[in-house]
Amino acid sequence: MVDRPDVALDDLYREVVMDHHRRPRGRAPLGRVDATAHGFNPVCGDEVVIALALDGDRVTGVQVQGRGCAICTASGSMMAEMIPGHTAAEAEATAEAFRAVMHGAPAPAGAELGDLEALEGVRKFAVRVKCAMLPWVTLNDALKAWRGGSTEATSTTEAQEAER
Amino acid sequence: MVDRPDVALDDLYREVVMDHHRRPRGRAPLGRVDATAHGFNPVCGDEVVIALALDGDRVTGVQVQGRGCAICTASGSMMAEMIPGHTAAEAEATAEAFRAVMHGAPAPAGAELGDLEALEGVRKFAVRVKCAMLPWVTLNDALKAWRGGSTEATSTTEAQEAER
Amino acid sequence: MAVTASPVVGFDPRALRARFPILGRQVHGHPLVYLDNAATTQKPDTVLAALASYYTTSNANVHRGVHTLAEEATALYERCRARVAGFVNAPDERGVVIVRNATEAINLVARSWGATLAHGDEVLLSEMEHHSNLVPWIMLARERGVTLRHVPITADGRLDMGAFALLLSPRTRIVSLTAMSNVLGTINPIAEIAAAAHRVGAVMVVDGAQSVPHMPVDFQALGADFLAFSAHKMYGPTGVGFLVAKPELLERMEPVAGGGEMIREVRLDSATWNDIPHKFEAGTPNIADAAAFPAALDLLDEVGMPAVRAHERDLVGYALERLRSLGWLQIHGPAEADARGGLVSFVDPEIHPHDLAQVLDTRGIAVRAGHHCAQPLMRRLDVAATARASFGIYNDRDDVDALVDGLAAARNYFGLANK
Amino acid sequence: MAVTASPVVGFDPRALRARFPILGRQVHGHPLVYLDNAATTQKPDTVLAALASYYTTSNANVHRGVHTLAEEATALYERCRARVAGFVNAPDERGVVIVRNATEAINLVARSWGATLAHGDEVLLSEMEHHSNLVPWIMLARERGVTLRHVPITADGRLDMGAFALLLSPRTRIVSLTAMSNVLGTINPIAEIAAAAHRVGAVMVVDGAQSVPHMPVDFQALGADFLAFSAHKMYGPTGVGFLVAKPELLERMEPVAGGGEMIREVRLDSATWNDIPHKFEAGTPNIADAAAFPAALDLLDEVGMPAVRAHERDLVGYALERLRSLGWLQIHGPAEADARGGLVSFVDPEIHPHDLAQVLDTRGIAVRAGHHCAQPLMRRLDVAATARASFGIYNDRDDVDALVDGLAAARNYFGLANK
Ligand SMILES: Cc1ncc(COP(=O)(O)O)c(C=O)c1O
Ligand SMILES: Cc1ncc(COP(=O)(O)O)c(C=O)c1O
Repeated sequence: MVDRPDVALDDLYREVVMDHHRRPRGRAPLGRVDATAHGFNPVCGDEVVIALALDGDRVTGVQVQGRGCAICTASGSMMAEMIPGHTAAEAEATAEAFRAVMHGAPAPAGAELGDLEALEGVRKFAVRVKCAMLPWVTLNDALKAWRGGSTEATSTTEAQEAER
Repeated sequence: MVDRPDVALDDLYREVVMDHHRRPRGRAPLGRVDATAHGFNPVCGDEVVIALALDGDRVTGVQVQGRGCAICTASGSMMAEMIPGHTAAEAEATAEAFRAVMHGAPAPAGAELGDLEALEGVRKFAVRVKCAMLPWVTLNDALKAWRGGSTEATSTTEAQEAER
Repeated sequence: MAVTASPVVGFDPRALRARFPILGRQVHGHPLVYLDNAATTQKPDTVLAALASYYTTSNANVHRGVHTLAEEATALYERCRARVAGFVNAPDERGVVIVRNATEAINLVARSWGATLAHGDEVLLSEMEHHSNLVPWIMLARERGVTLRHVPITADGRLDMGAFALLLSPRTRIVSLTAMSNVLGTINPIAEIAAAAHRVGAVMVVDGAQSVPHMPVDFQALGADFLAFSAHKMYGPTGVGFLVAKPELLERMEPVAGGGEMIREVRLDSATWNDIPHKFEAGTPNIADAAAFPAALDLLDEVGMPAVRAHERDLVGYALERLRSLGWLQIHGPAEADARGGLVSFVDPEIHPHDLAQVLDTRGIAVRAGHHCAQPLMRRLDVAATARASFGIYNDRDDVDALVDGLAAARNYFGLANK
Repeated sequence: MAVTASPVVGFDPRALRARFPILGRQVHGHPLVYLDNAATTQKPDTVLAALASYYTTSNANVHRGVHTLAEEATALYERCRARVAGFVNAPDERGVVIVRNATEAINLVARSWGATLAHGDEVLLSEMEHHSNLVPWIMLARERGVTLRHVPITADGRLDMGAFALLLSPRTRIVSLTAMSNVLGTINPIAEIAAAAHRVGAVMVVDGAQSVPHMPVDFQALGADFLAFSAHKMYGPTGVGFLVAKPELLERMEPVAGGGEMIREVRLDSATWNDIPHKFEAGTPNIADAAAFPAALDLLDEVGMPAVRAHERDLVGYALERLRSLGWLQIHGPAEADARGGLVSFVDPEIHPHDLAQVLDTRGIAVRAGHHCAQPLMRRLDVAATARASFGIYNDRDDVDALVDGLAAARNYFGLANK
């Protein structure tokens, strides 16, 4: 038997999370799209499509579409709220900080996780970590494609990410 | 745990068996050879080569060569002693009667097993049944080849035989 | 709403529970309500005892040893083969290959029988197949230029038999279908399909992963050529599955893996194969789990497969009724319980299946949420995932009631109205 | 002649026996003396307890479930992978594929990496290989026109390294050798061979079925590219084995079986694969036995692999000495204990190994008689079969004494003089 502290549902579905889930931000189409990526969670079939607008190396707009569970939807919504105005490098740093937190590490010093902190409880639910990470892995793919001079990425690296 | 009556070594290596093992009959080359077969026990690597001389459908001579354990050697030696003078059909009937006994069935009515009866104890030792059967399976192959108009068989059907 | 036992069958599932130690477990402070039997079933104490007994009295490698333990281990291993042959009425125990799971069994057929197919030959599958009965054929198609065809499903989740008749042709060399869908529950008319397949000269492969554990299955009566299933879905250990086949077909097939046990004579540059079924079992097999599996078959025989089926038919009928009465669920698969096995997939349009399963878990209820290894079917149903409750011999109507209460509680939790 | 424990090592094998329930068993009225460890080892109570605990508390299907049992089962299954990676110092647990046995691991490499070979490419094996490291390559040679070469052995049963140097060439694409012969006991210089293989651009496959259970094995220090071994030969359950590989090689390989778990996205006509190592694990794995295996590794870690090796080296040295002193046996393999693992094959020129094993069995002594799945080596040694005594951590010098007494008794029984 695996040691697993008993968990309350409210750890997972905190108020802030439920709010993002019910009224997800970043659904509106962007005026222009500089990079997109399609993310897929092979475990449950969830899908996320991220579209980004960039001005220089600064993200000016994020659109999040797809179908996912409450955790995935909330995580994507938080991303859509946080990322615009940040540089690509800052967005990647946030993704990395969030990944660390999801895998049980402390947030890197100086990392600003904002609403994402409300997803901290997810890490007690190993399978659900994949759900929370899907939008961020997809964001990374979009930024990687953009850096590589392409506008589209369809790699689905979620499983790899979450299995670590 | 499998039910298995406790067995004494002497059940397996009866006097008659040991006698055949120590002084195996039928080693001498035949004047003429009408059919041969090569038998192989894939479980232990034992090999038997049977050569037959026939006059009409009557076996006039049997040579048994190869390398095998005491049980295999004794069984081949008994065969070399019993079969000459019998018809091919009679030899096959003996092989079949012996097979039945080895697999726990009663000997068919009228079957003359002679010294082979001393091998009855072998059936308590499942793996060793293959050893006792090897010369007989090989004899069958030789006779089958001879009936088919060929003089040689190299099929090694021992495993199939013994697994039943 | 509590009803103590299925009224229609001659056994008491609640009494059976005592024989499954894990069912005494608490999950999040609630008694475990295990409704994930289509994924894997729980194991009775007799299977655990058989496993322990094997390891504490008879453990040895099989088929080659003279010593007592080796002889006992071989007898126990081969007894599994004989019991399985009897359980599904195989023509001969030489037609029973012991593998890891249903997936390996289907791969064996796809690779070995599949090697007799050529460009332009067709394999006929369906839209409701599990990945294990899709991907091996996709791999075959890539390697050999074989064409895959798929029987579509009707709106109520059955095979479209009209389309089947049109898709079946003299080019069809293999028909491979699930006997019971692990998502829709649909029980397919395998005997009828096998007869049609044989008329065009095709072999019939049956994915019995869901049918063999839950209803009487007669290999010969079905007219199957190959039948695949897993022990772990029928109260047996993980790591053991079976390919049951007509011996004359196995005789004609090449092995797919080489090594110990499967050979007759080996030289440095050549080898000849052992007799069937051994030529398909390379290396030391999963002896202990094979030795333990007959204890699971004993239990199924004791209950009786007709009673198992009647019980699960009753449960799924009750579940359909109660789930429908909630009013807000999409329920997939045939409407009548008679047409389906003991499982039901459903979607709450406002709660993702993952979230639903999570809420149920906090109440001790285990259901599966996801694509159930049937992504093409999910696409066909236009859902990303479903939740699925699947029953076993130890479930009863109380478990259905607990599920229904949990589904209502989930809507409360997520602030949705219970219509 | 009785000596209570190996004098050279820091543990007491006789005390360890108490942890192996089967060793308390009687065979034909004698305490079991189990000397067939190269075929399979016995299992400690902690492995049995881990198995029972898995089934009575956490049994569920893995990788796809949200519910508590599924999460626990997944964690236990993946813990096995991590433990194995640590045990052999794999570069990354993503390089550990969980299979059925060493045989399946080698077949996986032969089929998947082998598919990159073409006519004229060479695979270099040896005369001392087990069928499991011969037949997969024979199958590859048949399919792809690859040429097999075999390093001959010297009169004292070692690899002929001079011949190896001549056989290795730029055409060699794969070198696949056993690290320890299951017949001769020979420990091969794998690190040296791997370095030479890499110099010509070949990959190094190590059959670790006999080495990993009996001596410290460091995947990275060996310079191996692939390492195959079986849990059942190292005090773990039957039905679980491992392919340890460099992850970058696995990334480049195609899966050999399709189904659940191993996919990413499936459409009716196409599929993409999951990440390594999952893409090589199709269908429901042997979860329970994988979950139980770490308990065996715990025991080996507790004793310490250097101590295991020292103990078995001592035992084989003692056995060689005593067997030689009998005067009538042919003993195969290197003369010095340092050059060999804890097993010894021998032939009484006047008693067939089968008969010898039979007599020993009636005294409760389990040895193996036969070709040990190494028919080409038997031909090379010009014997039909040998008898083999192979040691484990619970054996001691008393067991060797029992064996020696039994061999003398056999000659008496068969009326032969004890010279
Ligand atoms: C219909 C069907 N086929 C095949 C399988 C594969 O079974 P396994 O994973 O035991 O190989 C399953 C179970 O997941 C199934 O439900
Ligand atoms: C050297 C060697 N290689 C491979 C194997 C095959 O192991 P398994 O039968 O567990 O696959 C064995 C054991 O029989 C062996 O001794």
